[in-house]
Amino acid sequence: MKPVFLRKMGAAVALAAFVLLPGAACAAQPDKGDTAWMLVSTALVLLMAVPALALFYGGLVRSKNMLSVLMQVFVVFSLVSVLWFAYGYSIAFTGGNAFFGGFDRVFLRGIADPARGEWALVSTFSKGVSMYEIVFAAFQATFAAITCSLIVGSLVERIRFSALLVFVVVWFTLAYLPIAHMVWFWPGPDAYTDAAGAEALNASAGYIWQMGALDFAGGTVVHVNAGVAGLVGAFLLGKRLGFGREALRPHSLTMTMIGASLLWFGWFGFNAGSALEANGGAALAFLNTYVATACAVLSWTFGEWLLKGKPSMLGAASGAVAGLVAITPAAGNVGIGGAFAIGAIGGLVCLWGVTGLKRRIPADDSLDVFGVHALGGITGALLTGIFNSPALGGPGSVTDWVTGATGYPGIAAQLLTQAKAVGLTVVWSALVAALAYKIADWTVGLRVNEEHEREGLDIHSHGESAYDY
Amino acid sequence: MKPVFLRKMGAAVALAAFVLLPGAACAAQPDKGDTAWMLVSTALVLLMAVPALALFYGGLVRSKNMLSVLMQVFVVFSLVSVLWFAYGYSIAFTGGNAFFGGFDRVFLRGIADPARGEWALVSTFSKGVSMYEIVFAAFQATFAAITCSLIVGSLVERIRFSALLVFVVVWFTLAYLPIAHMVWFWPGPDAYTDAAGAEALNASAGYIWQMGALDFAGGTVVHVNAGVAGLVGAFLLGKRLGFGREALRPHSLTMTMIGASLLWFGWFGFNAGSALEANGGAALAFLNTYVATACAVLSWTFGEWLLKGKPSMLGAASGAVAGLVAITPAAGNVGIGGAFAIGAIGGLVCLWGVTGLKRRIPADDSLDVFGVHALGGITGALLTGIFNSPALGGPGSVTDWVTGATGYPGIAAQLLTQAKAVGLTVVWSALVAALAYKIADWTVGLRVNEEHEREGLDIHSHGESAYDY
Amino acid sequence: MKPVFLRKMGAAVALAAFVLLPGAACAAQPDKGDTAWMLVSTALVLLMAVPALALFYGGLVRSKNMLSVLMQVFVVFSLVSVLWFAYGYSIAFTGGNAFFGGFDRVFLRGIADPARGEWALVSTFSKGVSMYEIVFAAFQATFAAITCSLIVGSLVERIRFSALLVFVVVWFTLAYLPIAHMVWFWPGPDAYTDAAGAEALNASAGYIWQMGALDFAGGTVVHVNAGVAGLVGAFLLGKRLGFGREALRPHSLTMTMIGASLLWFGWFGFNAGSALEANGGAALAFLNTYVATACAVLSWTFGEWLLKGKPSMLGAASGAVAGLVAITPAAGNVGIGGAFAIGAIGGLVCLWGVTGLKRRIPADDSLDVFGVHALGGITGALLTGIFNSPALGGPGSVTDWVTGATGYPGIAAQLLTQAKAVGLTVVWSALVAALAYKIADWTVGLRVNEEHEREGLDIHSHGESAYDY
Amino acid sequence: MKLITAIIRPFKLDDVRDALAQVGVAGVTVTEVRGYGRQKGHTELYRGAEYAVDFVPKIKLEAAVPEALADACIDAILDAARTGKVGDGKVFVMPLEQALRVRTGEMGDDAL
Amino acid sequence: MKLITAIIRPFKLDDVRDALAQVGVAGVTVTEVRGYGRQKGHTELYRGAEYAVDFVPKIKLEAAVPEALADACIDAILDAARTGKVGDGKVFVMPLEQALRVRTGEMGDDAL
Amino acid sequence: MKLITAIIRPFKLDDVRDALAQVGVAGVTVTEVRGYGRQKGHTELYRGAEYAVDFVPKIKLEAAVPEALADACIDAILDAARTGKVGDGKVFVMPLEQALRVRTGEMGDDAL
Ligand SMILES: Nc1ncnc2c1ncn2[C@@H]1O[C@H](COP(=O)(O)OP(=O)(O)O)[C@@H](O)[C@H]1O
Ligand SMILES: Nc1ncnc2c1ncn2[C@@H]1O[C@H](COP(=O)(O)OP(=O)(O)O)[C@@H](O)[C@H]1O
Ligand SMILES: Nc1ncnc2c1ncn2[C@@H]1O[C@H](COP(=O)(O)OP(=O)(O)O)[C@@H](O)[C@H]1O
Repeated sequence: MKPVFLRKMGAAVALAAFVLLPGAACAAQPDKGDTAWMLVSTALVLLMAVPALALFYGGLVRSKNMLSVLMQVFVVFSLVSVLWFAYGYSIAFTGGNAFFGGFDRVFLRGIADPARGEWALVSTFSKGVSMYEIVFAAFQATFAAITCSLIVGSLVERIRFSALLVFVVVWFTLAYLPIAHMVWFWPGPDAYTDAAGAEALNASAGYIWQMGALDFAGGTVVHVNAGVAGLVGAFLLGKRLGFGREALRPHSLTMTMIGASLLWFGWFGFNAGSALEANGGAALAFLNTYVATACAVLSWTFGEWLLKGKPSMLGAASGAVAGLVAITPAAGNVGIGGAFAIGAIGGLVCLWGVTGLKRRIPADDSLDVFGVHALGGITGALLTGIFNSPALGGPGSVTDWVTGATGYPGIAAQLLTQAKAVGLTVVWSALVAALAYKIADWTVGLRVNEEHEREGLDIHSHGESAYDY
Repeated sequence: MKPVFLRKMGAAVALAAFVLLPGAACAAQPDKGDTAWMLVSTALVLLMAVPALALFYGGLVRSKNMLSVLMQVFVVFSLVSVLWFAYGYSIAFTGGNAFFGGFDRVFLRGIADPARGEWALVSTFSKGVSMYEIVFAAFQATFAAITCSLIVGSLVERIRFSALLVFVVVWFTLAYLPIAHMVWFWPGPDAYTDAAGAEALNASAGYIWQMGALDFAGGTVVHVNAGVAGLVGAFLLGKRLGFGREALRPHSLTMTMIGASLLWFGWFGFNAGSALEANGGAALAFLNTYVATACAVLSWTFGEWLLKGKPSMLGAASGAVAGLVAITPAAGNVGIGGAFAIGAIGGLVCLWGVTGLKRRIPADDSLDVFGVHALGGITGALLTGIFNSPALGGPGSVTDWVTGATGYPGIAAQLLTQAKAVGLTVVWSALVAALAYKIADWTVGLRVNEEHEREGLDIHSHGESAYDY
Repeated sequence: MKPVFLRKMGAAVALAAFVLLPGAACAAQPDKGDTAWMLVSTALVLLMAVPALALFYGGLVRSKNMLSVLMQVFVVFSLVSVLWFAYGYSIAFTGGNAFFGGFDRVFLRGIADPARGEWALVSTFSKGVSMYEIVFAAFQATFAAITCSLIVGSLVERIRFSALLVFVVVWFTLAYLPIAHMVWFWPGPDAYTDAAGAEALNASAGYIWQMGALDFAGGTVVHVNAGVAGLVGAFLLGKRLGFGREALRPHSLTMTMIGASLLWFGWFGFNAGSALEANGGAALAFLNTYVATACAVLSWTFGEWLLKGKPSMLGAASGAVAGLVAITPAAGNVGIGGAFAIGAIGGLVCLWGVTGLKRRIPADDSLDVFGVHALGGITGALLTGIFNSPALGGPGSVTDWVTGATGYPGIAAQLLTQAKAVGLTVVWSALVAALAYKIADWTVGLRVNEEHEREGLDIHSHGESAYDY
Repeated sequence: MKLITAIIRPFKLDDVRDALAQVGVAGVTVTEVRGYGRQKGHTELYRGAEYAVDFVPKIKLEAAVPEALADACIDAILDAARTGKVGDGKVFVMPLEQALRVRTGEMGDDAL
Repeated sequence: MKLITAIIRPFKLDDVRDALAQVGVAGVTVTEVRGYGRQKGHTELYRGAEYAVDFVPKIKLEAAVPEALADACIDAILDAARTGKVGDGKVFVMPLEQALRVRTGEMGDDAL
Repeated sequence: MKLITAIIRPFKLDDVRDALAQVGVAGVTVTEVRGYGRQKGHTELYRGAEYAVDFVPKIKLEAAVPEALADACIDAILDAARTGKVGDGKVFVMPLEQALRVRTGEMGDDAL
């Protein structure tokens, strides 16, 4: 395994279309076990958004806003998926500069020629192992779409539906795509054939990739990115009516628990799928995801028990999500011991995030997107830098893609790199988010009116009620 | 990939049992990646019925009938599965005439000899690539079982439970099995070795297969078939008490949304699994399923927003299902551009189906099985004929199974073929359904009495209540 | 396929770490299709616990105790998972004596060396076919964790949360681990190279394995084991307040149905995953799981209809679980005919278990852990002994691991062996359970006080309410 | 003023409300209640356990009306709510000393 | 006639209903309500946010009874509903001017 | 004694309860009800079917109070529950003949 993060050889550089002869033995042809695993992983990430995230969030709002939350996640997920296939994939994963890709794959053109039975292939992290580009594009689509869906949690119970859609289009285009490109775009292992060309190849990769930052499955790209955009939104939207005075109780923690459980289940696709193969690296990422989540459930549960007197189901569920977020950048980048530590620490940090830290932030980040996703993502990104160390059981990372040699620059150095990647993501995401909310506000208005909010978004925005028992 | 639809070499023709030597390299032995993928796909289709379809439907009825809907789907699914293994598989997928198969595989006899470690194999669409017949039979079982479960949506809140079971046994036997045989039974690619025998082999296939109609994963066999049977049932059963006067509101759109989401998730198994391999064709079917569904969510949502003033969660969920239905016959038979179009059109057509068209049909097709499944299935079947064209990015289809050459007869010709297949399915399904409902009426009585219906089927038919908060 | 039960070559005996060269053709390297399948299976078993089992159970309690049940399952699952990786795996699956393993794999040490890209491999049931030990450890973790979660069903609505955790730690360590070791630990097929060593190798296996008892996926280890521990708990805890006088109605059979459906879905990973490969044996186990469950749904439904007058949704869902439990020990150990029989019988036996038998047991086994899991497990274990017979279509079992020859000792002999395995499990589990409950009682007190129980565990133990519609 | 309280079958609510509107009662307040009386409930069976559910779902409808309207109002309810089968429900009439409209502070018949 | 309204603990409902049946009250109507009084509620904590839930679930039971039965009925409720701890609830008695049975149109005591 | 019944907007419940506490009313019982009146409801659309939901969610609050407190209590409710828009609700006052505390058997004003 190449225990590094991601992605594909630039279309302009090395993308090659092979004729697929069924049954023919062709070394470069994708392994069917890999294909099976990646298709399943893609479906699992879709499941994480609809219904898992939608339920996790929806259960936490009042019943009069339940459908609005489900709807926001469902439509944002669909919208971003369509935009992804239209132009997002091309901007994120074809060659361009260190910040943006190009337009070679707009509407996925050239990704397959079904009439001739030809499928474009892309590299994985292993030399000589390829995958269908179709599968890679679909897998990545789910990442883009769930990232935008995550932001919803900060905005619920008051954002205008049309404003959310406007915001998402802008933020997806100007924040998600460049950050994904910066972190994950690189020429792929097969391009590296001799030392001479390596320098130039390195330079063609994304900005943060070039820095050497590690992000296995999206700690920065997904969680920090979304968490920051959420917090900015909470500031700009203002607090919900009655916030701090009335009881804004979850209407169904049962739904929240279902959501958290399905997130755990689906996250195996998210993290272990990010290995791009059904190999030992995927197995490690899988196990680490399992271990860290279980540890975070326990650390949050016992932490809350100690500090607040009672362990709550919402706490256990939140702990699971915190652990999943924290292990995301680390999944294939640390050893099993690292997963124990990252899970336990991630749970405690996020527990503090939604209790201690939250009180000091004068915003209504309604479902704690910042406290769980941004904070968990930052914790995970930094700890990845530490536990990546071979001395701590980690794999280190490939330092020379020609020979496949691995190394580790030392804890301080790697930690600094990780911190820089996080910092850049925070700033970029925040600025673009502010702009995107403003555009939404100018065009359609950010927030529903008071009566509308009081009676619930379900009736007013969507003309329905969630329940009629 | 052979971008055509389905299925296996007739047991009488070419079924061969191999001794499986663990670890031995044997070309004809099923690839483990394929096996993994098909097992997962089979489980995913089961998930589509229980709980996905049951929840999608159940959420739309009043709470006093919730359990009855869950129960109807659960038991119909189980019953048809058992019948499938008992005789259905044999009738649908062994050789006989162009309309019915034979009895060679009754109770799956001969499909495996565990004591000797021998497993019967069947062809996929790729020459030289085989799969365990056990897996094929299980995969197909889920199709039969979910098709019968779909019909429930037209009959809810008033049908007698025993009547439903009687109906299902008859309709499954006389409509589902022959139509599956007509559309999907063929000798398999490996049987075609020289031009001489090809004619005879073609003639041994199912009637609609011989016509050259394309149905990748069941647009006609599953959706048109079920949708028509549902509509006939709605006519024969009569409207629900209070229909058109009282508010028959959904009792939990949350459940409906969970159902729709799980349907989306599971449908990847349904459509991409229908490739029978984890190959490029499966990847294409997967991507098309993803794209079309996301497009249909958007087209329905924006269409409803424009036409009715508000975009609803039920609309978005219905859009997803509409897109999934429409892409079903097309999934591996069209290019990505086709998937965009089919999804967007499918969403709009079904939106019209459940609003405009519905008003003109004087029946209480309670959960719009016709408006979504039949209409979406017909739309998809016809559009498959169009977008199958290589000129529109489609794969065309294999015209000569000896050489594997592909071709396309022209849009008009293919469209006509598709229309004929749809027409035959509509008529066959409607006639058998009418007969089957009549038999149910004569034997046990079709509908519950008025008090029973008023107080709810849960209490009266099943002696339970769904909720006690 | 080697149609026997489980597991890995002892670490001390034959565990070998290979350097994994990506793409390199290495016979001993795990097949990617197998890896994909086993990762999916592992995730599916996790899904069976959270949310499936939690919902199946949660729906059956009153709404004031809903969160407590979800929480108990969620935290027990997480806790046992962590303990498993900490020491459980090592005790269960490394060599030691016939009852306990050793400490070689504490905290999974040596299972992977990511820095060098080395992964320990273990044998499957097929000679020459290996799997990543990481994957095996993760797969088995889910079994341990769900087994302990199952016990919760006997204790709901009254057990003190801390007492449950204390109990689980003790019972897991002293009952689950040794029984798993006794049933599933063996040297693996590759160790058997000549007749001379076979004797010694046999003697290094677990006690029940040596007896020749068959348990494909955990009929005794999981279901009998948990069911007995549950019943003992029901006795020691006492009945719920109002038991037998007040109506203790399920608060949401919808949740119970979702749980049962997801259990069915996930159980494919549980049973077919227990083949450890994506081979014909897995396919058989898959099909048998499907068939038996569908049959059990029907037999329970029709049985209840006949005996009680109405077929209930709770009955159908319980039937599904009963069928799943009964087929668990048998899944890869019987032919398809056996699956039909085991499912149908399992459904009826458990129907009697929760109606007839239950009345004679003076304990409040609240959610019928004994009536469904223990009874279904015993039924399945015994019937496995019968239908394993090649004369009844079963595979028999490997009698000589050097040559791979299979045989069958005769129905009476095998039945006796199965009965002994069951008996030993019943006694061992019961004794350890009694001790573990006592320890919990002495340390933290087993049961909440009356007011606490009356007002609900959600508010009192966890400081939350499940619903606020 | 009188407070008229009617316990009726749930599916009769719309009919009763329309009948009241006919006689000039513009406002009502309804509550979901469960009633126990001659109408027998049903039995539910969950695995082994059989529960008699004696309470039947009913709707309680309350309307504050001026004296003059009381009789017409009662008749309207009786007519609209009747099916003739056991369990049709009851009408209760109570004296109402005062009524006020929160929005305006109006009192007495004006408030209704 | 009197309308007797009792606010009681939910788990006492069956006992109270049986006690009323004993003294000859054959019909009652019950409503799920939430009460606020001396009995204190509980606190719920959702992530950082702490909510005091002051309202306690109660059952409101209404029985229309003939004058003659009123006292026996009140005593029956008091007896059956009492646990002796704060929060046992209240009984209120109000004058009932008229009662009618929807099914038959019967009036007064006959309607009950 | 009087039984004061107020039909109010749900989100005003906390304000009204506090206002009542101010004037010395220590106990209340609340019920979730649906009201029909001048305030119009909303329309819901499920696929083709449009339903007018005429009933609006309201809270019914009942407080038994001593005669002397009745007026202060009414004023407190009117003040706290008012938004000035249609649908603010009503206050009804009824005579209460007797009140008893279940726990102690206390009667009359003592029971409140
Ligand atoms: N004495 C009573 N006090 C209050 N409510 C009553 C009384 N008797 C009956 N009810 C209510 O009226 C409903 C119908 O009464 P029931 O005796 O079943 O039928 P009917 O009114 O047709 O004789 C009951 O469900 C209950 O809600
Ligand atoms: N003045 C009142 N008016 C109406 N309901 C009241 C009043 N006081 C108390 N209640 C109801 O009675 C219930 C019990 O009252 P509480 O003061 O808690 O206990 P206790 O009756 O034992 O003194 C309350 O929850 C509330 O529903
Ligand atoms: N005559 C009445 N009897 C009982 N309740 C009434 C009556 N009129 C109105 N209500 C209740 O008062 C609520 C508010 O009344 P509405 O006419 O909408 O507004 P407003 O009180 O501001 O004029 C209604 O929703 C209903 O619950």
